[in-house]
Amino acid sequence: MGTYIIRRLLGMIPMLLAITIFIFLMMHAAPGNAIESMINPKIQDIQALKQQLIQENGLNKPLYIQYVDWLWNFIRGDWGYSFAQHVPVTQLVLPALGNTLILAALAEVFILIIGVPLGIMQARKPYSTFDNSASIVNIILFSVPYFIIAIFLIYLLAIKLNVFPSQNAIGSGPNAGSVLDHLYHAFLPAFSIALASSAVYSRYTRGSMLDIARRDFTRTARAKGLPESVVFRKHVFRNGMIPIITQFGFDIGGLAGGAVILEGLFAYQGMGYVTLQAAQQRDYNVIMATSLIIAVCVLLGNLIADILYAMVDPRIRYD
Amino acid sequence: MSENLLEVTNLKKYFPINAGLMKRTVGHVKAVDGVSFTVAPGETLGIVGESGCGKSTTGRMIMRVMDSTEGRIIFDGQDITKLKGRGLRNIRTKFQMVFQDPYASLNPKMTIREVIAEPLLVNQVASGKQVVDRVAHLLETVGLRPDDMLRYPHEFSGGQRQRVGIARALALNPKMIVADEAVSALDVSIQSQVLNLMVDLKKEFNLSYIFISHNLAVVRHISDRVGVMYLGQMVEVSPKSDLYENPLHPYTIALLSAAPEAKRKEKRERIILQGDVPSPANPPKGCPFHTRCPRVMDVCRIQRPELREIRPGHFAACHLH
Amino acid sequence: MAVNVSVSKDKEKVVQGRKTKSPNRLAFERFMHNKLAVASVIILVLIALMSICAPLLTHQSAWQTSLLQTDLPPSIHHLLGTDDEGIDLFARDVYGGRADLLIGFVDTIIIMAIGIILGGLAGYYGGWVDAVIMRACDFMFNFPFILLIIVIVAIFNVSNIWLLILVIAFTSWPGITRLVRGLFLSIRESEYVLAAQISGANVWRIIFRHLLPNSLGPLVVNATLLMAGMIGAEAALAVVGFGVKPPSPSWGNVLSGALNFLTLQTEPWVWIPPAALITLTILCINFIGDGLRDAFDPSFVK
Amino acid sequence: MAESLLSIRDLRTYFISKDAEVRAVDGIDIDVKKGQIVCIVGESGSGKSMTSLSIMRLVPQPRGKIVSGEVVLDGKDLLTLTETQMTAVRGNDISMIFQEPMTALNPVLTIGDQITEVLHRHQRLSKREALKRAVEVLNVVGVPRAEQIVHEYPHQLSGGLRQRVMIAMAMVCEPKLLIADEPTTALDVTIQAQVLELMHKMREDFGTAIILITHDLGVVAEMADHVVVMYAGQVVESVNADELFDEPLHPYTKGLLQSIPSIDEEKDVLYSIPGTVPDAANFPKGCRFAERCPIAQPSCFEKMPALREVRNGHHVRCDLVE
Amino acid sequence: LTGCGNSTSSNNNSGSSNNAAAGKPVNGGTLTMADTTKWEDMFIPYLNDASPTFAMWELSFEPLMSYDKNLNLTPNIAKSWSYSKNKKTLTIKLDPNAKWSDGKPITSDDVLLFMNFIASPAYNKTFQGDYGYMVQPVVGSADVMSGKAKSFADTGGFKKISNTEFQLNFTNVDAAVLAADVSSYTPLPSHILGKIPFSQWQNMSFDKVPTVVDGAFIPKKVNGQSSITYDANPNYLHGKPHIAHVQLKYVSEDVLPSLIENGQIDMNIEGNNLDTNSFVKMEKDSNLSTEAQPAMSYGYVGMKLNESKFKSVKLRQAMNYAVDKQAIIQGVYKGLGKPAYGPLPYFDWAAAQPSDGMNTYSYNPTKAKQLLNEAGFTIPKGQKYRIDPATGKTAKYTLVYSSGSAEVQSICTAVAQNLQAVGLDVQLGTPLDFNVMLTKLENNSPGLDMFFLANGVGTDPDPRGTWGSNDPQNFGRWVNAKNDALIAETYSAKAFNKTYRKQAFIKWQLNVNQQVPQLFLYDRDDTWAYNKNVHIPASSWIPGGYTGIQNWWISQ
Ligand SMILES: Nc1ncnc2c1ncn2[C@@H]1O[C@H](COP(=O)(O)OP(=O)(O)OP(=O)(O)O)[C@@H](O)[C@H]1O
Ligand SMILES: Nc1ncnc2c1ncn2[C@@H]1O[C@H](COP(=O)(O)OP(=O)(O)OP(=O)(O)O)[C@@H](O)[C@H]1O
Ligand SMILES: [Mg+2]
Ligand SMILES: [Mg+2]
Repeated sequence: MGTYIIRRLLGMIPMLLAITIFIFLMMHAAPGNAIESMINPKIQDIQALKQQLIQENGLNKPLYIQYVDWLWNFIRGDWGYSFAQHVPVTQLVLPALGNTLILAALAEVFILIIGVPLGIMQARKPYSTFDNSASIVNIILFSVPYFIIAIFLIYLLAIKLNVFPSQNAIGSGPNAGSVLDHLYHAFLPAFSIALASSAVYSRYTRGSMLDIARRDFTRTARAKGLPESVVFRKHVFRNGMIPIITQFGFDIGGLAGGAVILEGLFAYQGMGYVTLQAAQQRDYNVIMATSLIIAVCVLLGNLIADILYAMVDPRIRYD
Repeated sequence: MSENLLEVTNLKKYFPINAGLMKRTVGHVKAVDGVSFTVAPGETLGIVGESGCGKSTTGRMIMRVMDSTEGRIIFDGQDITKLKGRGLRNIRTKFQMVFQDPYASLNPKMTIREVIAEPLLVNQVASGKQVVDRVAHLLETVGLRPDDMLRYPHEFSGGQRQRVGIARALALNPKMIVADEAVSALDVSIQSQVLNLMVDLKKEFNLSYIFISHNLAVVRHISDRVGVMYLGQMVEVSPKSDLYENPLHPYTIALLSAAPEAKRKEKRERIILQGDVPSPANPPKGCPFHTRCPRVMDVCRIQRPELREIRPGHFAACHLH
Repeated sequence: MAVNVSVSKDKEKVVQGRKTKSPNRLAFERFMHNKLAVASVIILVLIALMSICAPLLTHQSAWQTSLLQTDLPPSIHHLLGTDDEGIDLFARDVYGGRADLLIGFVDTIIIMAIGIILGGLAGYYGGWVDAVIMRACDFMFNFPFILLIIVIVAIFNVSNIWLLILVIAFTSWPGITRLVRGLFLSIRESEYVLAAQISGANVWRIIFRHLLPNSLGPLVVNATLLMAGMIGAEAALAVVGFGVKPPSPSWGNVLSGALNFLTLQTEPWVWIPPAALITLTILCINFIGDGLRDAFDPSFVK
Repeated sequence: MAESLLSIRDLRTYFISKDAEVRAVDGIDIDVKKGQIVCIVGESGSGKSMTSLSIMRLVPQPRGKIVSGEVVLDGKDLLTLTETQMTAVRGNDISMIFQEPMTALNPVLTIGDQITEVLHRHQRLSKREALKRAVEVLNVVGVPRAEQIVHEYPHQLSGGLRQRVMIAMAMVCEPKLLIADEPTTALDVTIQAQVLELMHKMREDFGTAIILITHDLGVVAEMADHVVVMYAGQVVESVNADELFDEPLHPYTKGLLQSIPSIDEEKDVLYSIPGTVPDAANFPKGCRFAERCPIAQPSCFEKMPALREVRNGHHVRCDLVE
Repeated sequence: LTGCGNSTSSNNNSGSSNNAAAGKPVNGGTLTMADTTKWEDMFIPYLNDASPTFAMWELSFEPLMSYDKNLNLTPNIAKSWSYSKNKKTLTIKLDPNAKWSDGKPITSDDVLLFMNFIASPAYNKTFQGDYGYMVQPVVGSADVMSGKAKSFADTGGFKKISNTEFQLNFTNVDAAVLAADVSSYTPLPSHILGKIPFSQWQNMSFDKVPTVVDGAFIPKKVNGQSSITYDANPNYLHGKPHIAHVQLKYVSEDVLPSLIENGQIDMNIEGNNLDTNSFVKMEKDSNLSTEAQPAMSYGYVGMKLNESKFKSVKLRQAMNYAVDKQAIIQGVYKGLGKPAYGPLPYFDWAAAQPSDGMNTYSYNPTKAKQLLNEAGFTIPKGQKYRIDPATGKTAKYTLVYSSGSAEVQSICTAVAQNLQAVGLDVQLGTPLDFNVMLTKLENNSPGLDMFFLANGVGTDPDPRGTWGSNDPQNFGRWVNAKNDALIAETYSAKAFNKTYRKQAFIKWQLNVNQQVPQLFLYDRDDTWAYNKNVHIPASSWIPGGYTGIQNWWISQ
């Protein structure tokens, strides 16, 4: 297990390098000089300032040196300066990362509470009226674009009933910034994500459970005289959860940047939101940092998925 | 010039095992470890052995769908061991294969005609109406109705499908057919139909077979000579009656005694081997069979016995002889 | 349609047509028995016809602004009123489907083509070809797809719908590629492929005659999922301003123009039609996908 | 004569769907005496597995249904029991082993877990005791290193060992009846010999009756006291094992025996039964074997023959047999 | 004025409602305002140039002088000021009552600190600061800006006379400098910030929660870019505000109107927070008060006058006639604005009126066509578009605008369609990101013949920076000697006389009005909507926004 994790971690390094090169080259290929997006055209004596900035930012050096410099600075924690927001990128991105992780975690909890149990309930009584109607609800929920669900939730819960905030990742008042406050603000976006994903997860869970319920070893368990509840809990459930748990790992990483639209709608200052804003303002340093962080999150998510997989499935663990 | 159709010399196939931090190759599965035999024109060589002993791998190397690690395969006087591309394509028409699973060996999305015509078309030996005629003829040859040719495999039973598979193998008039467990998946009543068909075809077209199976009775029925494999090695090769009546290798003896026979008359004295077949990834030193051999000697643990001709035409790899 | 096969003279001349349904034909018949799926096909066709024949349905322009006619409520003249640029909303809804269906359809085709070729090569050849293509897939998976589109659209200033389609395709190919590879990898092991190889068939014949037809079921099902996803993505991108460039009509654009809560409250005719059209289209495609899955995989019984 | 343990009467198990009714088991009668080994042979699809699953009342849902019949074990009809009562029978009075030892064991639970859960369920043993008992039984079935193996997972064992574990699991409550559905088909001959040997031993040690399902007449010859030959969902011949090989009566059984090649002697041409098994969704009206039967008469196609006792204990479903 | 908001509202409930009914201010309550663009949590004035950040710190910091309804200067922290004879020295006296919130008086040093900061290289280079021009006229500005000198006190630009009195020395005589620059100087608390190097200012905790301010409200708690809580400043120069707390929240433009309607937000803070459609709906809501005030900007379409295609004055005039500006105002801004025809907003004291001879260029396509014909732009038979006599080819122009605003989009579409209607082939270019577009204009990149922009107008009408032939923001590159001469007149020594200065402005405007280097579109209004419980005296509203927040109050 230990070597397994180490091997996976080492295996991530070339991928990380490839990601950094891709991000660097993409930004480099962006039309327009990076400097031009940095400086305010109202400043007098623009040319001198431009030259100075080019010098300071090493933009006259060969490309690979620029890349190495950028990477080295990034590793050291110097992620550059946001020219649109006028703050160091770290100040912008790190809180956003925190917010996004809270959102992702909460969303996953909701999925665990809503989607997975629903799928399990469906699988317990497949082809029953309950199962069929749940399947229809799922496919509808799955077909409504998730931002429409989100808008509906904002309208209902934030504007009409005013029970949850519709905007921002933290509130005001004495408790602002506390854990509870964070969760309170993450509630609606997380719930929106969860509603849309739950449809997927319950379909997935149901399918996985039904698949396991057809397996030989389930039949063996029944032949041993175990009551249906035990058969389900101990045999079907345990095996059926393996792909779900793995998917969970993937999603934890994916949510880091995957909820762009929702973060935008909820003005939730997460990674997606910051990236979106930076994209609108062509704030290259921020885009580079967020893209890289998000890619790393996804990589780590995959790692988590693999580890979870190895943990629940002895066939992998004893490899 | 030899008069053999096929000569296999010291054939080996090692599959690398990758493990550890950097997924380096830490060892090899010695699936086939130095196998030699010959097949004469019109002869059937049966290969028996337990699961995982390397029968299929041998068959696939002969069919050149898998590269060998070492050794030589000479077919019809031509060394095909390293043949590639066009040369391989040309020679391939002369040896064909029949597969185990009658359900998996026919493309479910193709009609029977397309299945059988495929070798004809890709080798451009026939075209247009010729193809249809040839397919119809082949279907008749294997005992199916020619007007079945527009039907799809899913409409046929296992035995019928196996006949289609045989028709496909016959399409190019091959000299040799490798049949890998060709009847194992069939029910007994169907199995005999297919076996009879294969025997008939062999006579009709003067075919050579390499008949791979784990069923000793079936191999005895169809083969002229039989080879017994154990853990990647050929432990005994002999004309069949000699092998079945006077087996030399302890493994063959055990195998024959373990095989249940559909008769109640005399209860034979059975030799029940202890333990499992060792893993080909980590085969025992010396004789591969020494871990389970009831007559193991000290030399067996050290030295690997060579396949030697003990009696005329009867080869065995055992220190006892 | 039945092929007349003449066999040697004295045999029966015409092949019996009775039992010659191909597996695809059987799947099609099973599909046609699925009422929900068939209804979805009809609705989808109607929606497509609606946007293709838009000029027949309305003589209003979907582009021409008219600043003296902004934000009108529905009337006989403007069936769904006008938007804040004075463009007829009915016309925008009707024409808007063109962009969505175009993106959904063309992107699905492009992505399927990329997926089949790359996934096919990876699945067929294995080895380093597979390794390279799969690493590329893994690589792309590190960037959430909507986010990557947004970043690319923003920094390269993509404003043309065809370029947008390419960007979407560029970011979305790995899923299908992986799927195709997986399918091919498992089918490649099957004995009929081995038989074809032994017969001397070359790569392309094996891919197109054996591997592809036998992956058809999952591929078609996933193509529908993909298409639904693309239409959803168009709307999502429009909401954050990175979709089809306005004033080109698209459902996403019409909807994003109405994403203001006063409008949502007071002017349902602005947002309900595009939202309903998007949802209905995706729903139909998903039902069709479900139907196709059941049709191609009859063991998956209801 | 030993007393009767299980008696199946007119058991019918169908798969019912919208457009078809597959009669997998179509009115079979089987008797098993205490300590007896009854072999069920027949071609693929003849309903062997469905018979065994029907006895266990584990017919695949949602389409499989036991339509009629009775399965009387020790005087009580299993088909009338409630589901809870039935779970008390499974694994305790009757247990079962399956063909594929690879897939029949749960990959994520240890061997120990899987054996002890039977003990826990039926004998209310504590964890510690159950584990001890599991090790004991594993030793009995000849599993080496049993103390370690209880902590290992199925994928760490070889096929033969897994099947031994399956047998241990089935025997751990010392059931009256063991149903083995092709327990050796997936195994090599040498391993098969070991497992068959083991099943003999089980019968000796525990006095367990065994229903052994197979399509290999060799295994039948090796194991059976009594043989039931099935064809297309029906019993076509039911006879004492010695008599089966000496004097088969049903044309199908005869054909079957003649079509097997032998290790001991050489036959030039094998006998073969022409044609194939009829479709279970679409059985013909008369005798189901008539189409393939070498001695079929026109009447055979019209009327379904009944299973008759032709000699003492020898039942045949053929009107042409004297 | 005693007690804090809480006790007032709970103890004197009846009293306060009486007061409210009588329209008398009550103390206490919280005003929740919202912005729809995020601010940077940087409370140091001018450290960041984004308007939401300005809105945020303007609650807490005061400039030396303020303005009245007609944009005339009024005293604020500066109590009085006077010029020397040679008009090169300005002496300013600070209000001795002006105090920081910690009770310390506001001193000349606080003003100097601001000047040094605004000129420092750290500000201009590290922060890409934007307001160095404010101190440029002061003696020694070049030295301070380049880092050669540390302080204007050392260069002779600034002379401290006492704690409440100082002199500024200017390099040139300039009539605009007081209103355009000096009036905006915003004293910084030197007793707090004085010892900290400028380069560290943006990293200080001070800017997260500044403790010492001189404005009406003291920021108390900052929750990143989500919300800020302020308390009333008891030491505020104009008296402690009635409102006890202000809360500023960020919400997205889409939800703001709904949140104001259902009372979760009391008021928008910036005049461009509300989209026009919502505003029009909110005007009808009886629970809300609304306010529209002219914005300090006007919208125009610029032309690349350095290119030959726009050389013809008649062409430019024709364009101004051809566009239906009233329709744009009605359609896009629902009537909230006025058509523009000159460079200064109509409400400015210096704005030239039609009575002064300004041509309003009201919509007249016939006139436009006639002018085009006169200028030689003729339509070939059967064609839609005219031929440019200078090139002999179709008169074809690309109009570019910045992405992200549906309103700008509509306006440009309308302009293009209007111009096409008189035979000019104007096509919309790809919308560009605002900064990208500015950069392109800056660099005179090809491909944008015409461009839509909104031009901000200062509280002082000084046209420099935008209108001079070499000014950086003269994006159209309009070079006109007469114009330059007329501009110079507006800040000449004589222009210290306000009447003279106004006349100079009118002459300048008439020239611009005749030459029409731009296609003037509109002066639009900024809009606010607020809860009926919030009472804002009418006198608080001035062009561009509000003042006197200390006089506002909230009824329960
Ligand atoms: N592609 C492969 N990679 C690694 N190992 C392989 C591969 N193919 C076969 N092997 C191993 O080689 C050995 C021989 O396999 P082979 O299929 O030849 O056996 P076999 O005698 O045909 O067995 P069976 O009777 O089960 O078909 C086995 O241990 C198998 O696991
Ligand atoms: N889940 C199912 N749905 C529909 N029909 C089924 C199902 N399972 C089995 N059948 C049908 O029931 C019949 C009897 O099947 P059964 O599994 O009992 O055969 P078997 O004798 O055990 O064959 P084998 O030797 O292949 O195991 C067959 O015709 C089969 O097609
Ligand atoms: Mg094999
Ligand atoms: Mg079975």
